[in-house]
Formats: sequence, C-alpha cells, structure tokens
Amino acid sequence: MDILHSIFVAPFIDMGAYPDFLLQVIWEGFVAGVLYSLIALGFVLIYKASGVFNFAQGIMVVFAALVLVSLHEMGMPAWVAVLVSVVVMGLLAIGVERFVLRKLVNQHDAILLMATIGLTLVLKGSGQLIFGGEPKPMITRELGLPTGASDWEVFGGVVIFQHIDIAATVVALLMVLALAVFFSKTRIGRALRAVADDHQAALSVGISLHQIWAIVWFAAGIVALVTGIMWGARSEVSFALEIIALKALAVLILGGFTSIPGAIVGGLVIGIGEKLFEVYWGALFGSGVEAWFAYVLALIFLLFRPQGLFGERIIERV
Amino acid sequence: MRSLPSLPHYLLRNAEQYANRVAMRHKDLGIWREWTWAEICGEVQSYAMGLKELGLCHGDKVAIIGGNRPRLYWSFSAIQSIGAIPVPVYADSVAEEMVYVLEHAGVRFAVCQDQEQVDKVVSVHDQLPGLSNILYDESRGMRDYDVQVILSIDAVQNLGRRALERDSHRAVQWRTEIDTLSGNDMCVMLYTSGTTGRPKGVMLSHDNLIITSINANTFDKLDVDEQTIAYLPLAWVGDHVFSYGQSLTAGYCVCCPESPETISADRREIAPTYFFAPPRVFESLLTAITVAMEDASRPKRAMFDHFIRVAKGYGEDVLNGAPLPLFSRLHYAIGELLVYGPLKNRLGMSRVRVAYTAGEAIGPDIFRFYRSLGINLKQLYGQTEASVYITAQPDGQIDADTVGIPSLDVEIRIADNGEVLYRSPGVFLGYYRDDEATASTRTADGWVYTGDAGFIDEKGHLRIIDRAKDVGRLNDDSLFPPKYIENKLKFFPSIKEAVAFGDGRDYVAAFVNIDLAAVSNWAERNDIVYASYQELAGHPLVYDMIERHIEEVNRDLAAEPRVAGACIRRFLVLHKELDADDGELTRTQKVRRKFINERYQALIEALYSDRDTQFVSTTVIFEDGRKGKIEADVTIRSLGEVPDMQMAS
Amino acid sequence: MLYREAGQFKTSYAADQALLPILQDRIGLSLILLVAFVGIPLLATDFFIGSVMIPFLVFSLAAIGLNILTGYAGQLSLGTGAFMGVGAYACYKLTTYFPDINIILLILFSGVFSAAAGVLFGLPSLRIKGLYLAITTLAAQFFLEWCFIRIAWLYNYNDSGAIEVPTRKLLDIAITGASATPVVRYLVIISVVTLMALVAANVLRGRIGRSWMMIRDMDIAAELMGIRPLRAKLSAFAFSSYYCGVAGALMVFMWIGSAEVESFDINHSFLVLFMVIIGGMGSLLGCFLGAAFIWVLPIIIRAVPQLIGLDLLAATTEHLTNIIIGVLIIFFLIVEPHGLARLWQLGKEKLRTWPFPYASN
Amino acid sequence: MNHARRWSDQLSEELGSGASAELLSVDNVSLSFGGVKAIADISFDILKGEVRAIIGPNGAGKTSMLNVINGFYHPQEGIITFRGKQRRRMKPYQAAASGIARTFQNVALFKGMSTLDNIMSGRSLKMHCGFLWQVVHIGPARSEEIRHRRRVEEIIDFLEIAHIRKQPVGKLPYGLQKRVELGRAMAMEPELLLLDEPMAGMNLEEKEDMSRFIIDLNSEFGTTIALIEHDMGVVMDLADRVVVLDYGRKIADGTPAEVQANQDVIDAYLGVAH
Repeated sequence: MDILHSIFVAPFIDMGAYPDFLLQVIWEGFVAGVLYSLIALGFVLIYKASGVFNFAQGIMVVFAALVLVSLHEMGMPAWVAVLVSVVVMGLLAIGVERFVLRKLVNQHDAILLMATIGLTLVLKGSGQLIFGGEPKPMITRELGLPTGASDWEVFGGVVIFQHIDIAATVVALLMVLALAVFFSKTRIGRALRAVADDHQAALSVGISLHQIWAIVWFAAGIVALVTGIMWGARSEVSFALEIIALKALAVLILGGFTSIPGAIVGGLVIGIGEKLFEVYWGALFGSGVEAWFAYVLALIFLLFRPQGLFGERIIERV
Repeated sequence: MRSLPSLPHYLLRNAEQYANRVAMRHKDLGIWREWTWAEICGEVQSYAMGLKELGLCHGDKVAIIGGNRPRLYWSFSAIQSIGAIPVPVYADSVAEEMVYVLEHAGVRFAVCQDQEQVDKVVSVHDQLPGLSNILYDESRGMRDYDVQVILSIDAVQNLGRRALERDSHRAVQWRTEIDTLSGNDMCVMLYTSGTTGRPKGVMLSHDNLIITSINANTFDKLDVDEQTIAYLPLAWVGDHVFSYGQSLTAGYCVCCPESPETISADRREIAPTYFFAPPRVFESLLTAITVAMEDASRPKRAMFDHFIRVAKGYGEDVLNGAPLPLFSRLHYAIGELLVYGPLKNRLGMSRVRVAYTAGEAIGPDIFRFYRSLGINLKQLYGQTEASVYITAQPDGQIDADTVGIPSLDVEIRIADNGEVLYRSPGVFLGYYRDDEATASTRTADGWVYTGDAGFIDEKGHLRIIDRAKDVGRLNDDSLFPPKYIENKLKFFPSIKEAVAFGDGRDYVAAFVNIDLAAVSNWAERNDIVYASYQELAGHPLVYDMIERHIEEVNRDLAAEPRVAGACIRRFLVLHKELDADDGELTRTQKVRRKFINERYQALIEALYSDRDTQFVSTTVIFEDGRKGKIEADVTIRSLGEVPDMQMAS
Repeated sequence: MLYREAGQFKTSYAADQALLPILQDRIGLSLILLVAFVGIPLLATDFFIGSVMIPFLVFSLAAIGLNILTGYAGQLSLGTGAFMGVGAYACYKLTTYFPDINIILLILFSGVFSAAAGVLFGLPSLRIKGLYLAITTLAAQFFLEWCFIRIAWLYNYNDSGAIEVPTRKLLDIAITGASATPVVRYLVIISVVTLMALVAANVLRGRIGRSWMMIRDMDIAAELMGIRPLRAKLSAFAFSSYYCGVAGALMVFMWIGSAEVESFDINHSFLVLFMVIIGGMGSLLGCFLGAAFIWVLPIIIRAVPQLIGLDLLAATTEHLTNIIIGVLIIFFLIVEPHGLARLWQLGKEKLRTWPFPYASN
Repeated sequence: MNHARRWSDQLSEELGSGASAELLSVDNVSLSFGGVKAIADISFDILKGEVRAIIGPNGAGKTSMLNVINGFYHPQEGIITFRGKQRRRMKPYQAAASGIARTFQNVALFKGMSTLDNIMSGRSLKMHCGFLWQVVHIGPARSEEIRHRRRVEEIIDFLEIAHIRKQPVGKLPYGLQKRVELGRAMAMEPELLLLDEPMAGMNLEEKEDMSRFIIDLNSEFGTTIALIEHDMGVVMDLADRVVVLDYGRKIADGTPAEVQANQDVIDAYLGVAH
C-alpha cells in the first residue's frame, strides 16, 4: 500500500503543496523539450524529403556548435563566425549528398540509416581531431544572447526564468515559423513537400532530387547550428550532447517521423514529462531516471499507437 | 579370359563378384541414389519374374522408350534374362516415326519412361495389334489410365516379388533359364535411323556385344573402378555398349543425370573417368567456354589465352609423355594450376582417363584443344552393325585426321572404289525382316560394307573421307567430297551446320546455318540489333563474317591437290535452323541430304543462277507439335577466285 | 580455382545439407581450427593472445548474437551492450552465490538471464517494426544501464561500483582472475565460441532459423505459411540475447577482469553493430570477419605511426580510427552493402567458377 | 511420387464420404476500410476438389476476398465456414494451420533464400522438432529435416525446377519465381489453395506450363483451388465454376459458359456506366 501511495498519491500532494516549484519544474522541462524538438525537427526535415533516417543529426548539432566556437577562438568576430559556420554546414550538406546519398539511391532504409551512423563516426572523429575533445563554453555574450535571469513571484513562491531559456524558446518559435513559411510560400519549399509524397511530382517542379537532398540537409544543418548555439549557451559545447540527442529519437516516435508539429509536441511532452518524473517519482527508483524515461515512454506509447501522435493508421496490403 | 555366354550372365557374375560395389547412380530428387550390383540383380530378378507373370515369353520383342533411367537399363537385363529381346526406340521421335519401328519389330510390350511416351504409344495403339501391355517408370499423370494394360514398373516388380514369395523355386528357375541363353542368341535390336529410307532393325547377339565390350575394355584398360555418365539416347548403339555392355562386362558404375537441363552440372558432380561425346558436344562446350571467357576481365582473359597457347605448344607432348625441356614442363604445370585444372574441373572432366568422340569428323582445333588440356580424348570409328568398334586410336598415337587402328579382333579391307569393309566378332546377325538388305551389306564370308570411303595411311591408321556414295564429281571432273567441305565449315564456332552442293554441277555452293549462341553473342558485342533468328541470319554483317570463314576454307581446300577444285563459289545463310523435327536432320543430328535437296530445291537452283536473292517458304513443326510456315527472302553471295593460290601455281 | 568440386557428389540429403558440403571448405576450416587451437597457444605472444585474439573472439560472439537478431530475423537492435551487461552481472552474482560451481558453466548459464531480458524488451517487436523497433531497443539499453548503476546489489555494494572478477579454477588451473594466464583464458574462450558458433549454425539451418528468415524476408507471407510472428520474433530475441549475454560474461571474466557500467554502454552496442554491418548481415562468417576488422583495424592504426616513426597522441589515433571506420562503413554500404562476408562469398564463387567469370553451366 | 499417391488416396477417401461437399462458404461478408467498401455482402462457396475462379475488373475486391478468406483482413460482417467450422476472426497463421495456402499477386518469396529453402519454408507447420535437438542437429532434428527435404524434392520434381534448386530466388526470372511460389504453397499440402493471379506477367509458354501444373495439382492431389486470373482463356479452361465480382459486389456465379453469357458480366467488362 505504501508503494501505491508513493506512486499515485504522494507526488500529486507534493505538486499541490508547492505549485511554484511545479511551475519551475515544468518550465525547465519545457525548455529542455524545446531543444529536443529542435533536434527532432532536423530529423523530420531530412526524413520527409529523402526518406533517410538521419542518425547524425545529434552529432551535427555538436559539430556545428564546435565549428562556431572554434572559429571565434581563432579570432573571427562572432557574427562572421556564424556566417562561416553556415557555409560549413552548407558544404557538409553538399558533401553528404554528393558522396553518400547519391551513391545509395534506392537502397533499403536500414542501409541509409547505417550510412548516417557511419557519417556520425566521421563527424565525431573529425570534430575531435580538429577542435579537440574538450568541452567548450558557448560564445553567448558575443552573439548578443541574453544572460541573467528574471524572477516571477507566483503562488507564494518564486519561479526563475533564465533569459537564455526564454531566448531559446523564442528562437525556436521563429525558426518553426520560418520553416512553415519556407514550406508553404517558396517554390523550393513546395517542391520539398511534393517530394515527400511523390518523387516524380518533384521532378515536374523542375528541381532535381540531388538539389532537394542538398537543400534539406543544408536546412537541417542550420537547424543543428541554431540548436547547438542554444544548447551550448545553456550548458556547454561537448560531445556528451550526442547521447542526449538520441532522445530526439524517442520524440520522433511520439510525434511521427514526418510531422513537424509532431516533433514539437513530442519534444515538449518528453521534456516536461521526464523532468516531472525525475523530480516527483525519481526518488522511488533512485535518481537518474531521466536517462531512460524518454525511451520507455516512447516504447509504451508505441504499443498503443504505433503510427505516432499525428500519423495515420497504416493499412497493410498484400 | 573366356567370356560368359550372355549379358545376364554378367549381371549374375557381378552380383557375386562385385556384390557391394556401386553399379549405378541416378540423381533423383536432388541426391544421387545408388544401387550395388547385388541390388540391381535383385531388382532385375523381380522385374523379370513380373514380366513372366504378365506373359512375356522367350523371343518376344519389347520396346524401350525414354531417357537414361536406371529402370530402363534394368528393363534390358530383365527382358534379356527371359530370352526376350529389347528394342530401344528414340524417345524424341514423334508417334508416326515410332509406330513404324514398333510395328516392324512386332513388339509385345512397351516400356515407357513417362506419361509423354505412354501417350505416344497409346495414340498409335490401334496400329499395333501385337502390343499387349505398356509399362511406365514415372507415375506422374498416370492416374486415369487403364490399369489392366498400362502399369508401372513398380507394379510389375511387385508382381514378380509376389510370385517369388509364392514359389521360391522361381529364383532357381530364373537362373536356369539364363543358363539356356547362348552367345549366338539375339540380345538386342537397334534401329538405325539411317540417312535415307526406313530405319532398319540391326540384330545383335550376346557374343557381338560381349566380345566387343571386353575387347574395348582391354584396349583402354577399363576396369571396375571406372565411372561413366549415361546421357546419350538409349536407342543408339553407342550408349548400349558404353553404358550397358561395357559396364556389365567390366563391372563399372554408370550414372544417370537428373534431367537434360542439369547434365553439365551432374557431369561435374560425378566427374566420369570414361566419357563419350559426339563432336557436337565438344564443339558446343568449346563455344560455351569461348563465349564465357569473352565476358571475363581483361587480365584474366589475357592469362587464359596465354596458357591456352602454351597448352597448344606442349600439351599434346605432355599427354603423350614425350620428352620436353624443363622450362616448358614448368610453364605447362603453372598453366595446369591456373587454367587447365580449373577448366577440366568446371567441365567435369578432371578425372577422365579415356574420352572418345565419334560419329562425325571433329574439328582438328577442337580435338587438339581438349587434348592439350590433358584430357585423353581419342577418336574411334564404328557402326551399329559392328557393335560400335571398328577402329580406335591407341593411347599416344593420336592424330586429328585419323580414326585409329583396327580394334582387337577386327579386320579391315579397302574396296576398289575406296569403300571400307570390316570383319569382326561384333558383326551383326542381320537386319530384322530384311534379308535383302542384310545380303547387300554383309558378304557371305562375313565382310561388312561400311558405306564410307577411306584409306589406310602409312602408319596403319584409317582415314575416312566421306560417305562413299556422297563423294561426287564436278562437271570438270574434279573431286567433290561434300562432308569434307562441310566439316571444315563447321569447325568455325559461328557455323552450326553446312550443306555443300556440287555433284554434277559447275562449281561448289553451300548452305550455312549460323550457331545462334555464338553469333548472337558476337552480334551483341558488335551492337548488331536483331529481332529474330531469321533477321540475324540475313544480316549483311553476318554474311560478311561467314564470307571470311569460307574464304579461309577455300584457301585450305586449294592447298590440298586432291580437292583443290572444290572451292566454294556461292553460299547462302539459311533463314531457319535445320531441325530433326522437320526431318532435315536425323535423330543423331546428321544432315538428310536428299530431303534437303527436295525441300530447298528453289534455293539450290538460285545458287546456280545469277540471282542474289531468292524467296522461300517452308513448313515447320514447332516444339508443341503445331505446324507453321516460315517465309523469307534469302540473300545469296558469290565469292571471288582464290587469287593467292593461282599466283602460286 | 582452389575449389575443385568435380567428383564431389552427394548420395544422401544429410550430406547435401551438411554445414560445409564442399570438401575444400572442410579442409580450410580444419586448418583454421588447427591454427586456433594449437598454433596460436603454442606460438603467439601474450600480447597477441590477450589484446588481439581474446577481444576478437568475445566480440565475434556478441556479433553472432546481434546478427541472429538483425541479420537473420530482421529486427534491428541498439541494445547489444546492455544485453552483454546482463550476462556479465548475472554471472558475477551467480559466482558470488555459487562459488563452487564451475565458472564456465555459470558463464554459459548467465546467458539465460539476458535471454529473459531480451524477451522482455522484444515484446514490442510484435507491433513495431524496423526503425521504430530500433528506438525501443534504446529503451532497453538506457534502462538497463541505469539499473547497472542504481542497483548496488548487482555489484555486491562495492564502493567502486565495479565488479571485480574473482579467481576461479578448473582442475587446479586458474581460468579467471588475475592469476589466469592469457593462454588458458584464450583456450576457454575459443572452445566456448567454437561450440556456440556451431550451435548457431545448426539452429539457423533448421526449422527455427528458417522461421526467422521468413519473418525477415516477408513477414506477411511468413504468417500466411503458419509462422506465429510473436513466437518467431521472441525466440530470435531470446537466442540472440543469450549469445550477447555469454559474450558479456566472457568479456568481463575472461578478458577485462573487472567492469563497470561504461563497459556496456551504447558505444559498445554501436561497436557490435558496426561489426555486423561490415562483416555482413545474415552471415556467421561475417561476424568473425567484422569483429576482426573493427577490432584489429584500430590496433593497426595505432601501430602504423610508430612503425614509420610518427609520434601521435593516443587520442589522435582514436579520432583517426573513428573517421576511418566511419568512412569504411559508408564505403562498404556503397560498394557492398552485404559486407565482408559477401565479398568473400563473391570471391569464393569466382574461385569455384574459375576460369570463367560466372557459373555458365 | 509415392507420397503423392498416398496423399491423394487419403483425399479421395475423404471425398468419397461427401463427394462435392462444401469446403468453404462465404456468407454475407462485408469489408470496409475507413468507410470505403471493399467487399459488400458477398456470398459464395467452394466445393471440395473443384477449381473455382474469382474474376472481375481491377478494384473489384478480388484480392481483398482472398485476404478475408485466409484471415489477413477481418470482415466487419458475415461468416466464413471452412471445413464445417465457422469463424469470424482468425489470424493468418491459424488459417494456414487449418489448411489454407496461397500465392500472391506480386511474388512474395523469401528473397534471401534459395528455391529449396523457400519450398522448405512451406513445411514449417509440419515440423515440430524441439529446440534442443535443433541445437545439435542430430537425431530427430536431422531426420525430420531430411524427411521434409524429400517431400520438397518431390515438389521440385513435379514443378520441373531441379535446375534452380540451389539458386537464390531473387535472381530467378519472374516465371520461375511464380513457380517456386506455387511450390512453396504446395509444400503446405493445403486443403484449399488460393492463387492470386498465378499467370500475371507470363508469356504464352509459361502460362501453358503453369496451367498444366494447376490442372495436375488439382487432379493428382485433389487440391481444391480458388484462383484469381485476368486471362479469360485460362479461366475458361481451368475453372469448374466462376464467381464474378465488380465494385465489391457479386454480379454472377456459375459455370464458365454461364458466366460468359451473363449480361452483367459483359457490361462490367466493357465498362458500362453504373
């Protein structure tokens, strides 16, 4: 009975007793969720347009941030370094399309996934080789990102909002909006949407598949760069992020592989969920449950809705 | 060694002497089933008992129709053991051809391989009043037949087994009956397909087969350890001697392939030590080798070509055990490791001790190619009427142009007109129900006319030029040996068949049949597009290629004084393949000259006119038995003189 | 060329269905086993045995495990490391409670625990396919990793949080622990691996192995032929995890001697996955080739700069190794998605049909 | 083919007890996907030992009908009775176990396996040897494997595919793949064999071969066959009775001759507006 009580009753009593703390936990989870969503967004972009499950998205985040920080270390002004980083991500996209994707056209999904695992190793190895494996601080101030925090007195307590977290949320929001505009208003964006449905249709728009792949990888690269900056600003730029980025896979399960809103909602659910779970239930298990919560949630979710939150029911044909 | 009186005696001997040695294998349902001599003897015994139960008597004739299946070979033994006479029939002949043989032989039973053969026999059943039962080997599709008349070999053997159980004395009786067989009794009747006229039933005695078989085994030192693969028609005397007579007398193992499509794979698995194939098989194998090697990578092809040249240089000497410098020996040894060994392995000939080819002349290049690889390929000359062996090449005395020295106990004589005659223990008893033909073929003192023209060379080897009656004269009285010319043409891989004309004409002209496999491959490499055999055959570039080949043949001919007048002046490439189903070839794939003369009258006349195309329309029979028509405008091409030779003379 | 098959014919289905129907293969394998069981123990240095052969064999076994699941049954898994961990911790606990039972038996038995874990985490495979399933196996990976840290009972409440392998003996010869010589440990490992590879080969060619491949190749058709998908998939998970578990136990008890959670982390899962990809999915031979390649390549990369007098930092060579392996994975996927085993198979086919470029019959 | 004879004897005994008995009957079956009716209130039966054709224009619901019969789709309404047992929901593997086998419109072979293994896979339901025996692959495991291999070899012989026995099926020509698929279904020794366009994409000669196999299969082994086929010539030659579907409805049922003369059928095929 004790056990049931501590699972089903006590945590909620705690929540009610200190609503300010609950709010703080939810906010922390929300911000983490935003970053999960951003990584998942990168996955979705590429998966939608090319059917490639890009395992390297996580390492791309690290790689992009490292490039930026290192360029600045070498004496480049911050915004120039951002521009150069964008160019680097563009070159990477072209390289990946040219030397990997193009050679693997029409291959089985699993093989493409494996190829991006290979790409992960290459990016990781070369990142460490060129920039060193040590964690580095993000050039937050140089980029004009806010620091510091504001307090919000509520429910008889205080909730602390880090400015960088607010900025991250805003930037993420802007990026989603930008992507939405890009997809619905521009010719290339429409072609990208078409290609997700039907490869032939895209060709009729007059854009080659090769170009489309390069563009989506570039877009995913930019998303990675932004994610890297925000993440780096919250903690630091390190390869440890790679493991955390795997959580974006769980996000994808919830949101579905092809849905941008799904990626966002999924990210937030997991971010908030794992924080709540860690804080209110973690002690029951011994702490550190954040490490697996996302995956177990995804697993349980899958058993009931294999098509994801926003996916359609799949009818198998023979 | 004294021979036993009959082939069933040898079966009994083997069942005792080689009881547990494998006598026969058959790839069936994916694996090689094996039977020892003792097992076969048991099978044959119950089979024979069953046949007796069905009322088969001494002297009755039994047709055997089908492929190389163990049960069909056992049928020979079972039938012979009760003094009846097996009459194997070509399985690919259509019902109308079959009915003549069955009717002429007056068969009582017919043993068929499968439903297809049964159906053929059933369809002509009313023309065969003497036929009482049909037996079959494979039961597929046989559900709805009249079980009183048509029954499986299994069922017959069961009958036999039950009879043996009822009366154990039967087994002894069976042996006693075998003992009543004598060497002079008829053992088998083989119908020769013959290039002209109706097939004739060649009656061979037990002694004919036994003595020739033993002599052949002695000649090539074949013993109980040999392995051979049976894949040639049962009705052909060669198969009857190689896969039956020689096997029984030597006790060696005969392997039956799974199906016609798997013969080469099956041969590779078995790797026979004693192997026979008509020149055609060796030709098509070589073509396949050449074609396959053209797809190989450049370095590999270069290596292959290099070592094939090396083999051409010393291979023959190595095989004959002639002395060679150490370097050449080494060079050949490397070739053996890299090319010859693997090649023989792929061909399933790595264990071949003795291989023979016969039936037609083999291209000297082809012949030497196999020999140079280290395969002891030899030629023999034989006939149904002689129980095969007339002459054969002894080891180490090999020449592409000869067919060897007289086999053991065979005497040879050349008649004044050049025709070859022989006398031997293998000489047949006579043609069945045709004393006239017997008398005109075999002289009173036992000499048999072969119908082939030839001569014995200074080394005592026989050389065959052509069919005696086919050697003709051109109007300028120069010699015209058609087959000699045709063979030279056929030695080119791209030419499958050729027919030469010239007897009583002003010059020599020829029909050519292209080899589809070789030419289509060549066409592919040269970007020649075609939709059908006919289109490919009529293609100008194909004509160019054939023309070059003919020029080469002409140069050869011109170099030989005796046939220098027979150079080809005009030729055409036939729009369809010559086919046994259409009656253009015999079942053994020999050209039916007379038939072709009639059928392609218009084309022949065009060859001797100055037209350069000729329309022709031919009826053909498709594989499924339907009839159709093929029409074409066939191009005729003329060749120039042979300038070189004339300048030289 | 080396293969001369003429004259090798089968007179029974048993011979036709033998593991190695070709004589030359049987000779080749006998030679390899001779070298492995006699040559290497007699001639090789401790370094070679301890740092090359033993890890190679451990990883080969793990790769067989993963390959059964991924290559034969078509279920992608990223949880190999954790399943290895289950085996290792299970073995540790078993030998703690039953110190007198032969350690080799315990190692073999510890696989049963990871098989159970495999079945548990394989349950979703009934409803989930492909990449989705791969992600759920991450749940196994991270959850089990967490267990290895949080459940102190697993490591006997050691302060270090690590398990230390005790010395265990067989016929008075130490086979685990600090006093066990590399040669002895090697002989134990190679025996276990040889035996288990044979077992895997037997299972894979029988009814069960066929049911896995049916599910892999066309799950719908398999179901319509009477295969129960759940049973087939779970049996694959169980069998596969058993192998991973034994490999994990061998890794700790016969190779590194002590272990903490890092020994079973996601990187190990990926390492084994790379071995399977590069070695060849759906090939037992590929497991060995892949393990050799992925394990030996870094050793060579480390050795080469020294040989040519270049002094590189250890970290640098590790990064280089990562890059090279990454590039090789991509290269292999492009050139031969079926890995080294397929290359060998193609080569063998060339040798069988030599001098012809293909089997023309 | 000893086993073939035994097998068919056994079947004919069963047939003897209730000649032309109903093997399967479909009663008022309806199936829809998210509001789209694939099959609307269809009833028909299949008699033991007959060759039953299901025909109809594209999208008529033929393949859906087969999917319903072997348990791949679950109809919302209606009852299926097979060998006297009624059922509404059934898993495909249960259908297989009860004696229904099928082939697919687009060959669904196990691409990674050889011809032999593909056909062996059809024996899965008949193999029971335990795991531990399989591990050592001696004794019962081996003899079971060999016993079934022999059966499979008989099928290989029946279908004349000995020459491709050990080749991977992925590289075989289409016509041969279809033949292997038929072999795989035959290996299940089914009571009812469903063939989904067994001759699609074949040339004339291949079609003739396939027809011969289907006829032999039906007459030698007494296997009941339901087939979907577009080639009307083939249907008229092979089928004892024909059921015609159009837009998920049954529009005709009878002998080939009757069906051919049916006005609705003619309209459906000529595309008369509905």
